[in-house]
Amino acid sequence: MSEHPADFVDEPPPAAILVRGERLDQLPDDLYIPPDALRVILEAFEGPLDLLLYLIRRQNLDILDIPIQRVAQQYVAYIELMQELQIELAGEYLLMAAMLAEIKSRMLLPRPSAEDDEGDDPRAELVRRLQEYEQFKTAAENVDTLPRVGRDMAVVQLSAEQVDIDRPQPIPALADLLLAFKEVMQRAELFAHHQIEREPLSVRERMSGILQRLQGRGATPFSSLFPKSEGRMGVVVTFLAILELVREALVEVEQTEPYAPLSLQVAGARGDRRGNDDVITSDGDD
Amino acid sequence: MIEEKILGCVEALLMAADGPLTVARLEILLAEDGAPDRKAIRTALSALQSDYAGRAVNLVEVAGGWRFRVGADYAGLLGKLWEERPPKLSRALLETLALIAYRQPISRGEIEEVRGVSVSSSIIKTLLEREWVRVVGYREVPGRPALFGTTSQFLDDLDLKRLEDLPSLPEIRDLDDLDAAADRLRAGASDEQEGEDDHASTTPEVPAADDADSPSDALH
Amino acid sequence: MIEEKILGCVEALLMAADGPLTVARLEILLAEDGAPDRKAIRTALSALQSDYAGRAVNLVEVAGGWRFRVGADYAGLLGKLWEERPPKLSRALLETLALIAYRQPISRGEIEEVRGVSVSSSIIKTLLEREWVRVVGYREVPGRPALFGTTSQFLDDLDLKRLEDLPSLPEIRDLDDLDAAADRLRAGASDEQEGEDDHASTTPEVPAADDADSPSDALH
Repeated sequence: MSEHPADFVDEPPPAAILVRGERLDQLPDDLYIPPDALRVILEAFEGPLDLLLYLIRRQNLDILDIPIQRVAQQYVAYIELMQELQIELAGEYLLMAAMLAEIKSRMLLPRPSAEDDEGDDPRAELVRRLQEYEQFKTAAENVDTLPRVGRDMAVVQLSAEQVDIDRPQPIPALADLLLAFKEVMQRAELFAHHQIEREPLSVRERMSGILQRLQGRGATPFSSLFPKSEGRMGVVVTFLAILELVREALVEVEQTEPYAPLSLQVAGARGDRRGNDDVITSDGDD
Repeated sequence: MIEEKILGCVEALLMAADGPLTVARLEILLAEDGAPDRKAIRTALSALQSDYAGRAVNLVEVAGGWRFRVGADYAGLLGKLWEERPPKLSRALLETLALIAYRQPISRGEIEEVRGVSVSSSIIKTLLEREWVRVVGYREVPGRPALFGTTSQFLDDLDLKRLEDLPSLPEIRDLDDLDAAADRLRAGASDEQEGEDDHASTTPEVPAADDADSPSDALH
Repeated sequence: MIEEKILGCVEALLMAADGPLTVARLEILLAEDGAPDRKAIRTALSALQSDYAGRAVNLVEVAGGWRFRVGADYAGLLGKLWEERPPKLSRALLETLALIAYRQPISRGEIEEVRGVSVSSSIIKTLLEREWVRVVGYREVPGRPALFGTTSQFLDDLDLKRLEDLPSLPEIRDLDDLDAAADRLRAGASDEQEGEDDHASTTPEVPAADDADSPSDALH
């Protein structure tokens, strides 16, 4: 929604990046996105099925009604983004991309008849796997909400009068001792890690910032939204903010052709701008 | 009189034990203290259970036997007592655990098939170390992969008596529904179809989260 | 706050705690649960005391505060329980002992820093009583905190000749290496640890330690 078209027009026209129809430049060389940071984000997904489910669910789609075309495109866009950023992807992600491509191509072929080809419909297999995975994803969440000894409940183990003294004390098995040490050290590291995460970069705050920047502008290159100065955590926060904005349907992600960088715009803006050249500005980032 | 004595002994043992005690075990431990039979022990257990009903500490029966525990009502308070919050279990671990719980016996390869990603050794190790899962056998195929199942410790830790007490798996819809949905999609029909299909228990419109009615299905 | 609620909270805390709790500690722990004053806490304590009077479990005030305890009448019975299955060492004790072994000389404050929680006096006391650790000196800072180190008794009990026989830190980092190191040590040591393998109670079919290796190795 171009509520402030003036802002947009007023901007100096630097090297324009064509989006629709024409190949985009590479990511600016000076843009530093540590691959590790994006790996962290990728790790938020438990694999290709989880990523696919996310793409389906965020559009409130039923698994049985997946518009395979659209979802496959988005999936591939994610994968390409990762590859573009030189993230080493687990083979499973690429396998899934290939599977989606195959389904897509098969769906373009005319179906001989409604009943004929059920047997090896790759789409049926994908849906089966997605359903099965979601089933256990939900089951895992359910199991986690059950009250658990040590987290929500305590077992009672009282000592007794008088027996206290002669109560035999076991000698620890060395393995138990080592395990205890390993765990306490891990916890200490985790603790340190948490403190890093609590840096004053909040996802919500970043969401507002990004939204504000996108207001009244056309498609903005994804990569220009990552401030160089904030390092790894800044990239993570920005990426999470973008995912969250997309999830809440506040912004739209777009990729115009394979391998083209992703661009973002305020949701609904595309309609307004249709028919324009869609020449947008790379705002010579700060 | 005698009954009271059994009750006290059972109470003392359960309060001091470091894990649940079975009726059989209680019987052995009480062999010199009046040697009550199992029926008498069971009577004592239910008397204790009602004595402690409504208290902060309750007597419950879990997979491994009977034990006293402070319930989840006091979870917040217990957290403060322990100071350190136990680390959260990762999604990868929970999903692996759920697959082992609902699909046991299951091999690592089969878990990977459902999850669509490889299962790290450290997850399996962690589950084995917590004694939530164990190797229950080996599949007689090349490589003889280990088959995993859950332990009674797992159920004990969740305050459950039987595997069937786990929440039931969300139902998977029939694949035939898929074709119906695909046809609908192709036809561009967005209207709901009445769920009269006799081959499917749920229509595509029913959300997947609808509870499966029989957990035993899920556990096969 | 309603008296009954205080009573339940105090009961839950005392039943779940490792050792005695003072009224002051209870007051801190209950700060968010109605924040009863000390008088109210004392009232709850004496109400609990009379609730449990005549039961196998009593609420008693000892040097370190208030605690539930199984009555002296049952000492013989509990002896049998523990004889069969010695109590497990608490996680907190194991971690403290491990830190003293690896990081000695170390002060209590330093242990607390790594563990992220306070170390109870009773743990230090138990370790000193068992002669596994001793005070090896004092840090010359305000308060002159005692520095702890391990003893030869500790080495004897763990069947180690020298402290250097403990696996090195990098080995501990990796779970697989850790198991290998433990196996190596176990192979060299006598079999005396067999008897106290309390894992066996939950996983009768599988010796826990060995089995932990096989599945992951097979699947590597």
